[in-house]
Amino acid sequence: MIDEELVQLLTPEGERVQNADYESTLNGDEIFGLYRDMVIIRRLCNESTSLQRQGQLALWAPIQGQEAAQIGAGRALAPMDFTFPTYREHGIAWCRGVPPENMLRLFRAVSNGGWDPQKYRHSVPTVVLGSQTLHAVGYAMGIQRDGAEEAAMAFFGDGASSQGDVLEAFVWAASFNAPVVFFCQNNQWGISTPSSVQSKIPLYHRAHGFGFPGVRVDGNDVLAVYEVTKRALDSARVGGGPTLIEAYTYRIGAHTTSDDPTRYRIDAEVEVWKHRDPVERVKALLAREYKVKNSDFDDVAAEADAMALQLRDDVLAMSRPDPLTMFDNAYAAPHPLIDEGRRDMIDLGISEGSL
Amino acid sequence: MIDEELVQLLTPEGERVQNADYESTLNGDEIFGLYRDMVIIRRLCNESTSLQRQGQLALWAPIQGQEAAQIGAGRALAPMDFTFPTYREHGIAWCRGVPPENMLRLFRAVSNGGWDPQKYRHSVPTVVLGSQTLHAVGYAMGIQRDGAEEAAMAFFGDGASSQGDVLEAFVWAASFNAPVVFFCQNNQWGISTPSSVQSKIPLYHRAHGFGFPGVRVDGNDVLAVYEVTKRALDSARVGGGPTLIEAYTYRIGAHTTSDDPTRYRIDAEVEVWKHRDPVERVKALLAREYKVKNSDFDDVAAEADAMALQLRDDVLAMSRPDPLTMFDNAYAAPHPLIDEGRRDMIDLGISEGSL
Amino acid sequence: MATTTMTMAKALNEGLRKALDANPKVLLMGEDIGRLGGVFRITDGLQKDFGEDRVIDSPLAESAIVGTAVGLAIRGYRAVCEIQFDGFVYPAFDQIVSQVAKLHKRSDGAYKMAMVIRIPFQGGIGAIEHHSESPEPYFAQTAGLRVVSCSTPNDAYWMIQQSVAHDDPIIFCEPKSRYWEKGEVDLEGPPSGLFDAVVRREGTDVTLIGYGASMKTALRAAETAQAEGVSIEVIDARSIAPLDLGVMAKSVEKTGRLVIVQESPHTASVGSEIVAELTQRCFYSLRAPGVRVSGYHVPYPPTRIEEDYRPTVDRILDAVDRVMGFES
Amino acid sequence: MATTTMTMAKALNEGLRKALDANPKVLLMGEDIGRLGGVFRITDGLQKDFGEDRVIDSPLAESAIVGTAVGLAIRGYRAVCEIQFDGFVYPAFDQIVSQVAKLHKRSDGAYKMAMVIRIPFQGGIGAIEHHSESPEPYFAQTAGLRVVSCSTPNDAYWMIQQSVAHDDPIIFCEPKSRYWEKGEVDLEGPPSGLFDAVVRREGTDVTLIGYGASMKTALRAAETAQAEGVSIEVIDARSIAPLDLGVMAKSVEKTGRLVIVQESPHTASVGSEIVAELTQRCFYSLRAPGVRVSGYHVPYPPTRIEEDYRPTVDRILDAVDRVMGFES
Ligand SMILES: Cc1ncc(C[n+]2csc(CCOP(=O)(O)OP(=O)(O)O)c2C)c(N)n1
Ligand SMILES: Cc1ncc(C[n+]2csc(CCOP(=O)(O)OP(=O)(O)O)c2C)c(N)n1
Ligand SMILES: [Mg+2]
Ligand SMILES: [Mg+2]
Repeated sequence: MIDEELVQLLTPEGERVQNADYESTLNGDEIFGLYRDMVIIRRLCNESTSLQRQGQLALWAPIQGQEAAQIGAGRALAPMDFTFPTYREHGIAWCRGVPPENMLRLFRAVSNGGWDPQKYRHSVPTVVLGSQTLHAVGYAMGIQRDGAEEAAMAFFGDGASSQGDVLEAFVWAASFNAPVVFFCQNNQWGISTPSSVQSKIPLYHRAHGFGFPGVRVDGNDVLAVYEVTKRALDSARVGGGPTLIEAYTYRIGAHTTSDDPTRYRIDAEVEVWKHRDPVERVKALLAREYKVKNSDFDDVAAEADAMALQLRDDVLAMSRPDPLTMFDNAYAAPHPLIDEGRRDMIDLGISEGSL
Repeated sequence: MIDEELVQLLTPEGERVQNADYESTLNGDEIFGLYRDMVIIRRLCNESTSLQRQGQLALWAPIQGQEAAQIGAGRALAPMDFTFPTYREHGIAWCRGVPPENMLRLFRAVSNGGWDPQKYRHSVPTVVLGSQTLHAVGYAMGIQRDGAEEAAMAFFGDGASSQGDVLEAFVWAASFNAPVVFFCQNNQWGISTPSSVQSKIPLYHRAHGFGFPGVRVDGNDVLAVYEVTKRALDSARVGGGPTLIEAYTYRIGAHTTSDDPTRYRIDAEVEVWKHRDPVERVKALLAREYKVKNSDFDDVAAEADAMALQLRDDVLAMSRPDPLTMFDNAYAAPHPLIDEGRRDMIDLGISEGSL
Repeated sequence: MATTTMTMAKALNEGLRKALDANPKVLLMGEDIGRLGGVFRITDGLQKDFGEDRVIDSPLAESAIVGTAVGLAIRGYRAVCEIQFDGFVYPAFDQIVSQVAKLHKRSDGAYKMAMVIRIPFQGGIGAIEHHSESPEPYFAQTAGLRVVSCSTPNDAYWMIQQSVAHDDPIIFCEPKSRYWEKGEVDLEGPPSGLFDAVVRREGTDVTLIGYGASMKTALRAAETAQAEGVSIEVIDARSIAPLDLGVMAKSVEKTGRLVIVQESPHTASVGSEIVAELTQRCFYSLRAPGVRVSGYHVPYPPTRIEEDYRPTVDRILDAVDRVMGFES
Repeated sequence: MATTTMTMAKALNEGLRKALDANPKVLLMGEDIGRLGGVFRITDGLQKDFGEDRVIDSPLAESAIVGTAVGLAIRGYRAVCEIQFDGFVYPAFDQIVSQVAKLHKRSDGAYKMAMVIRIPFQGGIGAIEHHSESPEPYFAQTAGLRVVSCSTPNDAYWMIQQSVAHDDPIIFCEPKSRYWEKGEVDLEGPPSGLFDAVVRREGTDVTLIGYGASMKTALRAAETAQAEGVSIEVIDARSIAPLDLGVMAKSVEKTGRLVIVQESPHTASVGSEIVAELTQRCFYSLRAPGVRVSGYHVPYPPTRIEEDYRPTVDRILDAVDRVMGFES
């Protein structure tokens, strides 16, 4: 991990690194806050994996290994910013205040979304890879027209970086100097496809060819991710235009619970990355530099456990929606085929709902 | 035109320029050959514009100003290379040996193509911007699989450079190290849209972000275009991978005969570029350095006039196709709806053709 | 009734001007729509009057035009996207089908996907390939979208305003071959609801349904038929999805015969839908099966022969003969 | 007859293996199809046996998968493209509709667009959004394409080979919910032509037509109806475009009643086409209007309620009741 290009403020052992361009601005409490976020989101993620194994979720997309990338980015956001996630941004959703049970509605297959995106200023999950990057640019164009000091942020993966939509989003962001930050989590895999299939050179270089800054940050270093993201957002909000951030990290788990990564990658690679664990790294810093006590760490673990229990209860309580709800919100205004469908379903006795 | 980035071997006045990376390898006869090509293609283009004005063509897309870009690139190709044009590559088609009357079949609206693309190794015109760049990459993947020393070349404009397909073509070309050359004629306009809307920085930089070389060449300097293209093709053929060439030039005429450029650009700009005329530039060189006589230039002009007359005759002789031909080649194999359509048309007495 | 005469192009231009005036959140976006006023001049003068921030000359990428319109919609804007020609809407197909059509649902109603995607469609202008297509069946099939088409300047003027004001995403199909034809525009109020079919000519023997550029051909066919003693009722569908089947069924119940005219190929087309629905609703009234007069099942041909691809008066009359003579 | 039992997934895998063996110009291309064998393992083991040059793990971009397949076709290769799920085919829509479908015509026959675009389609696997769609109506509408679907392992094995050998581009729709169901495969010869519809069950009262995953539901409905005294003839369309209308019309002439089952919404669908065509061909035989049992006109719902979106045995039987009871 000795990489000239990589912005790093913390070694895998949790020791400070000096960087000419970035320095950490966070105090001990704030860093402890990031640690807490990461522990909680990891715990919730593991609970979700169990829930899936137990047949309570249709699918789960784990984020183990990417907690620093997501929490660092998520905490750098200001309340009025607006974020555009994929299906894997549970850490960002957490930072935006989305209730964990809302995040799981998609995976329990009771909703195609799950939360109120306007309320949390965090868009619905986007499954068609790359689409959301254009939404973020359009939203940012709206910010410009409103004269607001806000930014949009789009998340996507190394795999999605090959999609035309993402690249068109770069063209547009540059053309309109839009207040948008592109946050690419290069977790080195797109299902079974290594990121080297998408690009032979580091992905952040893409931005330069479109005329805006790109930066590669150690995605397992929450302090570095926080500072790099904050700088990019600050710049976007005051007319500095777009930035592409490549958070260089690793997907420790499977692509989703449907996936079997042993078919395409070797354990040794995973082991190497386990030693770069983002949570342990900041924990080591907190223990050494800020003398955080074991009991404080234990408290966080207990809090996370309690939340996981709560999540489990909430998930189990999510029942099958009334089939008639499929007609809700298909359109904003009345539509004859919606009325016809509702009538048909009631006539068939599928739902007892009324028109 | 003092641009550090621009490869130039000839000033607008036709004086030699030394370039550290490229030198001209052509002798006087060869340069005269390029001159002849440019004069002929300009003459044919002007004839086509007249034909359109006289109602003999549905449309025409002029290339005035871009002759050096097209002839330089077209003559750098080897016979076995395969080219993928837009609707404006008349100069390339000429170099590939496509008969001029074939080029006009599209514009007389008697064909959606016009020539046999396999025979001339020059693909059919592509109107949906950018699509052909992916075809070129796919073709290049075929070259690789055949183990052939050949290259594919894709042409597109500054406007098309914003299309997802073009950018995905860059991703793929880099990923497969495909023997393909991307040749972007930046004529500074996409209909009414200046190229600055597509990119704030020179377009050739795009390639760097995808991990392959990009080079900007003076598109009005046929010697420079020739050398830059030749180098890129040579490299591609022996496993050197893709190159993006940005030929920096100018569309002197209207976008097409349907367009009115006075609505969106100022005459002064056009005048500046008229002084950078690609034909005059090489003519000056030939006269000064190679002592080419006026009578030789006159001979070329006469030859071009004769070809223009021939083209006119050929176009006027192109008659309306039998409507039944619309069913030909819609499918390669028999299809019931094609049979039904043919039958219908014959029953209606629209065509006397037989089934 | 304050009426004035103008071309459909001008009517669209005036309608867009009214929409921009009425709501500061309305934006226009597309290739060459600003300085140039669009290749058909539909947005002529609007950038000058409303500024570059509201009438946006975009980079050249249709997926991005629609995809950024989605983001603008999330922010509360209403974008009217111009697709330069029918054949260039397909790069945006994914954004239209998977995002525009589905985000109101996916967000449980939190996002309004209020936007209009204007598409100059159908043939008849002697253009090169990809400039004469009829993509409306694709959008009609897609749940979450609405598809409308204007056939007169009056409808153009009002339907574009109604579409911009509507909260669902609307694919607005403009019959480009009719842009330069003039008609009366009533400036005082819309002629009908955005999703209403209207009877353009009353008749008793055959119901002839079409939309867009086909309406003129249909009306001409009706005139010719009249001379031959066949009375055709001509209906302008106006709304392609949803279809105003009530108006159509009422007519078929009266005439007992149905012909549909459209420029797209017939397979899985809007015409197929009309036949299927009206056969169900008017089974006992129909004296002959509904017949579709469509483009042939081939890529749009070179335009020297396009008039033999597009439904002609002759082909419509042939279909009328077939439904009239069916019982015999 | 040398038959063996296998799943549809295995049958496709074996069929592709045969195609790769038969012609060195055949290539497979798609996301995760190599090392992983595809998310459904349809290409399992093929990269190992045929190499990375013939079974290509592609970068993640569908437009490029199809667009480069076009270039490969021009060079004489035959690419079989895997689209990972139905909902991800739309980024490639432009290449499919404007290039794949039209290049044979545009090149006056000089280019063969021999390629297969494999799409695991329809719902029923409890997946998240975009993994359960039915995009076949879009492709059926498009002149220049052919669309087929297999519903049994035997058809899967043969139809994929026939498709690869065919000179026109083929959209190959695989009913993903049936991948793991077993059936007999006759290794000696294809059961029928690629574009033939087949009668899966004979009957006298109602003709029930479907394709893909709907066939199993249709056959179950026929069984249940039998118990209630209604005899249903079940037809597997197999070829969605072109439709084998001869086989269908023959059945409707016998039964006088028509029900179609499909998972797509009904507007401008394959079902609409079948109704429109058969109404025309069998007008005097039809004792009731053809009825479509389709997905509802909404974005595919969360899959906890997908079985109420997809046509069920109950909904089919309800439609059967309607056509049976129509005269009364
Ligand atoms: C347009 C599109 N094509 C294919 C897929 C199927 N798919 C889902 S996730 C995935 C890999 C994505 O990789 P990456 O972008 O690196 O994100 P990660 O899963 O690693 O977070 C693929 C191919 C999809 N969702 N959308
Ligand atoms: C996908 C697509 N969108 C829009 C168009 C309409 N159109 C034709 S040419 C053109 C401008 C192209 O500009 P550029 O790529 O610079 O090429 P040039 O015409 O300058 O040679 C546009 C917008 C098209 N042909 N294809
Ligand atoms: Mg990844
Ligand atoms: Mg240009």
